[in-house]
Amino acid sequence: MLTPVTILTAAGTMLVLAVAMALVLGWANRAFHVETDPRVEAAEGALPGANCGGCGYVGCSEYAEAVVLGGAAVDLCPVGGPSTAGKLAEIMGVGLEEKVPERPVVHCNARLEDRLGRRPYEGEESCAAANMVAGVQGCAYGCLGFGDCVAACSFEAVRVAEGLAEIDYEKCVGCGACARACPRNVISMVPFRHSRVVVVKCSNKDFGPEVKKVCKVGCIGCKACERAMGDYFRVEENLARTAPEKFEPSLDFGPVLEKCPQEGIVFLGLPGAEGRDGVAPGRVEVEFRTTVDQAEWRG
Amino acid sequence: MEKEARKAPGLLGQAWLILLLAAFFGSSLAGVEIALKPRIERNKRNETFGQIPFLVPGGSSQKSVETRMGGIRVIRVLSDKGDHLGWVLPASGQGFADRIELLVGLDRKAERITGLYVLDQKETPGLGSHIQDKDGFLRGFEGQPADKSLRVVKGRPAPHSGGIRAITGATISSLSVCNIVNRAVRDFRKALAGSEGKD
Amino acid sequence: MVDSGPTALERFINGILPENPTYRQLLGMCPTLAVTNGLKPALTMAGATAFVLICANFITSLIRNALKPHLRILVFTLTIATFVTIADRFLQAFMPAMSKVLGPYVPLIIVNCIIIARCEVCASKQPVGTALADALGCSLGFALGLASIASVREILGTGCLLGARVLPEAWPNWGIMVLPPGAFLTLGLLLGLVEWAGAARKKAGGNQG
Amino acid sequence: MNHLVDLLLIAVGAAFINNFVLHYFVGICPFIGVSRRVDQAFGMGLAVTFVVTIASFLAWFFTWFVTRPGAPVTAWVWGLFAPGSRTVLDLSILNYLIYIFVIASSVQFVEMYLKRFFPALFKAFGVYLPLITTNCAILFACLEIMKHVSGVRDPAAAWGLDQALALAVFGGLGFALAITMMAGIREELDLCDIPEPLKGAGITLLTAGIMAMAFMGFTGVDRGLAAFLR
Repeated sequence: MLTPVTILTAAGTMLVLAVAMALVLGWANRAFHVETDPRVEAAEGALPGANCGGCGYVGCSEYAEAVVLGGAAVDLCPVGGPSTAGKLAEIMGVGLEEKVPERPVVHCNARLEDRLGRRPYEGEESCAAANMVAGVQGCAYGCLGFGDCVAACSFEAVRVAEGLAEIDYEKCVGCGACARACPRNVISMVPFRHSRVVVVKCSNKDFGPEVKKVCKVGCIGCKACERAMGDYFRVEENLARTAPEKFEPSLDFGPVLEKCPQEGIVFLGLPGAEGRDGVAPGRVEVEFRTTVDQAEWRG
Repeated sequence: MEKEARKAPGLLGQAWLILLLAAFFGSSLAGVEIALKPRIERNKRNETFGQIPFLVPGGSSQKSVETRMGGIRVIRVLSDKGDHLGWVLPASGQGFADRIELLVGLDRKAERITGLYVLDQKETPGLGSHIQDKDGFLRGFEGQPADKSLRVVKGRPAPHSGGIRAITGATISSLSVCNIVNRAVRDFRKALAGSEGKD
Repeated sequence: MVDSGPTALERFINGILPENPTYRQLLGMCPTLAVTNGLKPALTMAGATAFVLICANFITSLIRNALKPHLRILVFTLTIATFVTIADRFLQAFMPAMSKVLGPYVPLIIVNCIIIARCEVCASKQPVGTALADALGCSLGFALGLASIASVREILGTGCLLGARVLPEAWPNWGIMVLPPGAFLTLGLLLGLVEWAGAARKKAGGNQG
Repeated sequence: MNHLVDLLLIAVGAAFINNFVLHYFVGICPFIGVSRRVDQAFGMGLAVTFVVTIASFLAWFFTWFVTRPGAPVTAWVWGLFAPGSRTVLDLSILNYLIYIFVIASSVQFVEMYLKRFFPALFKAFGVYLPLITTNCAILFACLEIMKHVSGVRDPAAAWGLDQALALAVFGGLGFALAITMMAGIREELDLCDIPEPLKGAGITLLTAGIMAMAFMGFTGVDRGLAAFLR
């Protein structure tokens, strides 16, 4: 007599509990229903979900909402790159105009041995801290080499070699974290219409003789490059600057390279990767790893 | 009409899988319960009754029976031939880290402690957990008089003098065990005296 | 949706080392820390978890088509809770000593992240064969994880393993290893070791690791 | 007075001595994963406390009225089938099923509630809210309640609703305390250089080990408190 009744009561209890919970949740589902635009979920699905902030919004859900409701540009996501921008444009039914990916460039070429007037520094191992100490390094503009940019990059694309920051363009996705992290703004985001671009790797704005006192490879503002290729180079505040958007692989930089007394001018971008000079968009494919993957917890 | 019917039980309709699973699992678990319950009961009983021969010399696990003496749960230990040899008294109290469950073996008149066994304890492993050593700490309780309360002694106590050798580094645990035994034995002796007066 | 769908063998191998639940995915931390003060309880827990994981994966992949997205978690937990109760009663009936040692951690298999993760990621999408292979792989991986931590803690804590004396008598037992803090320290260091070994292998032989 | 002392002992025990994370090892997954920033950790701690309180209330309710040996509701149902019979219908087998059912439903309810009334808080939790369901701390609290309600030999010592809620609330606060302290330490850890392989989970576990040692210092405090108050 006990067995069938126990089984029946057990099943009955669970059934009653299940019905009660289903009703409560069903009611709650209706009562607490929040009107959300289905396109926001679709947009969120299209985004990589890395919450890296490269688009300027706090996270991907924020950016998805901004795109759908706030009308933000569809191609702000540096990590997702053109493929995500395409999907977002599709969801929003908006045309996608050509967008050139930007990559960071380090405007300094001085390794440790090239820097003069370096004083011993025992403070905190971070550029932000070292930058506050007057005269920690002869040149007041150049890279300090304590790796704030390395810490900022969540894609392990920045490295400090012999005291100078270096970008690994294979891994870099262009989220701009390193540019923001550098206290001396040595790193700037430059549009890469091709796999390379020519840039002046120096940011020292003092006169020539002053520069010579503090650095062996700094730009002394002698205008040799401006005279050789006026439309691509021009010197402002004793520092040669370039116009990366005018760069064409066909341009010949031979004359400028010989005339320039310092080797300050250097090709930048993927070293000699042939056949990579096609039109910029979509060709810097990087094996994508979200910051979420690196979060310790996946349980 | 078809669309209407399906929408009506919207709430429960969606959750039919949950209801079915809940009922099915509930009943299958009840089946498991009925199948395994006797074995689990036997294990529980063995855990306590299995210790009887070690706690009261000559006591038999099968014959002894559980009774209540003045509101206290106790096991009347009978020998194989059925004559009453003594008692096994479950006792529990607060130890160093958590509760300690004990089984105290007493002789017929509850004048002498014939054995002690630790059912459950969560004392510090490696220190307090030594209260479980059969031929160490527990051996000290055998033969102790039940009328006097036991004391924890640092050195080597005289046999049957009510002194218990403390475990080095676990004085609180040893003290707790003694207090639990003292309290349980005192209450039981009072109940025994009360009922002896009666029957 | 994984279009080609990993083969059963691939899921099995993956579960053991490359995606080891304890060291690689950092899942199921609660039992890993709680029951590894001895090798015997650790293996019993691994056995119980394996039983529950295999049965739950089996049932989940059977009913995967009827699953409604928002009720998914509720169905998984119900299935897992049932099998855990069966395992718990089985332990109480046939291995009472172990059941007492493991105590509250047997029912805690219900909220063991490994099982729910496998149900969600693999079983609710793959056919029965792959799901079972994946369950087997993961439980072996979990058992490996538990056994490694439990043996370190038992040897250092009591000087012997499963009763057999490993370290010389003079070894001062590190009581801390059997206590809760020991669990954290051992797992932390072992994780570091595994990470270091993985990185070293990656640097040395390309990156199949 | 004695009852209040009992409540206080449960509260102090659950918050410090038998801290859910550092003593009983439950709730480790969020403890390692979420504790990167103090505000996020504290929010997680409060959410867990909130959910564990609801779940414990329902768990105590079902244990007391249905699955406890000799529970009123089961006795009433048994009376319908076999009036006046002496054998007791024992449904304690359903405990785990009911607890996890209650927990999953309450987390789902809290998720919908937050999404409707506190969208900012909901977005802050993101993926961590549904994963509270798989948080062992909540089920552990229900198991403790089960142990003290149906596992106790004499019914008088069984826990009432107030004791159950004391364990839930203070256990949750103990969890919040531990996770917030860990988050504070982790924020410091990000600044100092840690050997490469130990980064992330490794250093967190080592820190938690040292914290557990510190919390072991509380052992015996409740015994002293009890002796002092009683």
